[in-house]
Amino acid sequence: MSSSTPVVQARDLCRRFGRRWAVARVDLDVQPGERLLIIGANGSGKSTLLNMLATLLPITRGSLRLFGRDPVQDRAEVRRRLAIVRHAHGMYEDLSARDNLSVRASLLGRRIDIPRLLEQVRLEDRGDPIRAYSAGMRKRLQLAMLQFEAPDLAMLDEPFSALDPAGCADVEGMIRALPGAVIIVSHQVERAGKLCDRAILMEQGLMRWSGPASQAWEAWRAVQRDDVRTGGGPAGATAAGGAP
Amino acid sequence: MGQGMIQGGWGYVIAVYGISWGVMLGYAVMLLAQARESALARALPEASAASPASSHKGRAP
Amino acid sequence: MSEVEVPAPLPRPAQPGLGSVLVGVFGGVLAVIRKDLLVEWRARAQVVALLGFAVVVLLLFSFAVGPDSMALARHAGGYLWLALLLSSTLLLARSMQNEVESGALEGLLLVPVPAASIFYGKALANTVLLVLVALVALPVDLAITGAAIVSPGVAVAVVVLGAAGVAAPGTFYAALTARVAGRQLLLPLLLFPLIVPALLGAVKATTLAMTGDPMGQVPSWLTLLLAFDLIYWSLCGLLFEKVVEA
Amino acid sequence: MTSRSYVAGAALSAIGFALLVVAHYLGLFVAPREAMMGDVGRILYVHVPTAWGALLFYLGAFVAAIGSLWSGRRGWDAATTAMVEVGTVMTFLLLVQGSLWARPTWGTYWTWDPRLTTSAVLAAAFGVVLLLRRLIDQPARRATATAVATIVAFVDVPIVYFSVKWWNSLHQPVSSRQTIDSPMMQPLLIAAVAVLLLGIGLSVLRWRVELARLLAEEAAPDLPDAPAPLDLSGASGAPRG
Repeated sequence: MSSSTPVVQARDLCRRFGRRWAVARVDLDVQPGERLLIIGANGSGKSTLLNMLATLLPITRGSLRLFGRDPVQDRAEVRRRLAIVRHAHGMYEDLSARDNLSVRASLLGRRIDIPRLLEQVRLEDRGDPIRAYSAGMRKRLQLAMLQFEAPDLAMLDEPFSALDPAGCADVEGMIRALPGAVIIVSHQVERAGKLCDRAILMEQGLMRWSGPASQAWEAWRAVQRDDVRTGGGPAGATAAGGAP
Repeated sequence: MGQGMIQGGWGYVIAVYGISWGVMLGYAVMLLAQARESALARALPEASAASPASSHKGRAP
Repeated sequence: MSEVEVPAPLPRPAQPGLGSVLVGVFGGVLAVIRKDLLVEWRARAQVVALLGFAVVVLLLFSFAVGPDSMALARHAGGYLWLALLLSSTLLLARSMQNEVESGALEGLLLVPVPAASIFYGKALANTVLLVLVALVALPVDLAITGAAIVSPGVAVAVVVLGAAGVAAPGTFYAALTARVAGRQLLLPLLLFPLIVPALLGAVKATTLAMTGDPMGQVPSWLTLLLAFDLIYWSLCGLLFEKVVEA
Repeated sequence: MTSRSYVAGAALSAIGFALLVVAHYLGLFVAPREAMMGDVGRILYVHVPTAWGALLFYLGAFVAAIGSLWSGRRGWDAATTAMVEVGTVMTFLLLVQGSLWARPTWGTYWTWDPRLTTSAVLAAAFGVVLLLRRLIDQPARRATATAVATIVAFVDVPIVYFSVKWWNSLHQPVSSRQTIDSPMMQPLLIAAVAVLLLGIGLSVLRWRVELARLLAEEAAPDLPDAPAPLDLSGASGAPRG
């Protein structure tokens, strides 16, 4: 497989829930090793977009290729190469950190140095079920798994939510250490922007802006100002944008 | 079960036919009404919440 | 629909042979069984509660029927399987709830384990747990009703085949209803009519294992159970992917 | 605006009802008394076709469910629902008719006759499919759930029948087969054709209703317009305007 094949190639990506377009007309390319930040208000379609890229949500129309493959036909192959970290952490509440890691490893069919990994994320002395863990500990555990899986495409939905500053610093370090392409959805525009090369801004399901991550904060401010001026909504935005 | 023919029992026969006809006719009338209603809703999209659905008509088998 | 410029088609990975596919499916099944049983072991207080539930149901049956020991002994097989059936819905729903609770099911779908392996792993783990419930409930049933097992071999076969007969469609329907409102009610509603044949076969064979089988009817009931198991273990395994990917 | 399916459904149902009138007239007033059952035997002319119809429409639902699962099209989904519902209405009728037949014949409203028991199990198994459908609001998930539950329930039909038959045969001899004379055959066959046409007509109407419901629920709103490019020039300075 050539290394220049884009990790994500989305054209006119759309997803409808009932009568509402949660994501519409998204064109997106992500290159291998690239780090992309997705920002936007609540309900702007960020998480829906991420779930579609993670093959967890079927697309309504448009086309999507991951690693140059069709995510439906080559589902197993595509899924082997991607991983997603979400608020729903995908672990078993009744199992300890160690158990969860060993279960994960056996499902992946790979060997894993559990003690070393646990030490890395400072969970080596916690043998109790993760039901009792704090948000920060769960996040560290999720990222430990992500590091172990070392996917070609890692997706993180709100990696900094419910974390204290120390936890945020931990997570930042772990995201930096990820080897493949990374897509982050976050409200913490400045913090996440420092980790990324490029950013896109979602508004009401549409990709409103795309550019270098260093300008994400300005875009975020601009779109809010735009909304205030025009009364919000993409229709209003179109009218306003037509006259420079 | 006796040896000979069961005598009478018309009451049961009438009940069976009555219930069967009643249910079938009732069901048919209900469906006709609903089908009519949906036909009207399609003819007047603004009357119901449905926007033009005819583009999907070709999907029927 | 817009045209997408797609890079030249990549060489497809070499088609894996049937052997390696089977190994992959089998390995996945083992990993899923191991995971499910580990979760149950770590939460064993809940398993104990489930065993207690089965025992309480048995006690209630005997209270409801009254002290007529003849009637109790005659229906001992029926009580056992009704107790197992009632416990099974709790067990099945919980096993699927563990997956849905924290998005673990999505995590499971993203690992390279085929959906069929997930089904067979979970169904086998549920079979094991149901057999465990039966192992606890059977002695209690015998003690309460005064019945006795005259052919242990038949009893073992019935318990295993019957548990498998409940577990396969049960796991399937638990997955189908896992994200539906009112699933606590829907699961038994869907499951109970379906497994009437398995219930009939299991109750009959259990009763014959208790009273003896002078007319040689046991083989036909075990055959019925086996046929039921084979049909539903294959059918549900086939359809499971559709259910979890929907 | 009346569509073709509406006309076809209504016409088929009407023809079915008309034929049923003929069949039942022959059955009630022309055909001779049954040798054992007497006049009660006339229940056969409505009961037997209903049983055939129920099974046939469950078979149809099974086929449609496979189509729905295979293609993911909502037309098949609606067809599955329609035929499950028509089959279930017939099965409930079957249960009532069977009980009313059993009372004068066997002296009880309920007996563990394989056919009666099987229809009870079927009514429950397929009735729940309709319930399940109401409880899921995501269209794709609902279609899948309907289809797989229908398939799984249909596969159960022969197993239930044979298991109950077995179970029963060990208690009591199977009721002797009734021989059907040719003058009785005629109304029976007419009634069978009538029930078939009626069922198809009702299924078409129900299919139409369901499809309209699905389309209304999912009627695609227009895609939102492409957004205007965002102007960052004023971002660092004071807001314009």
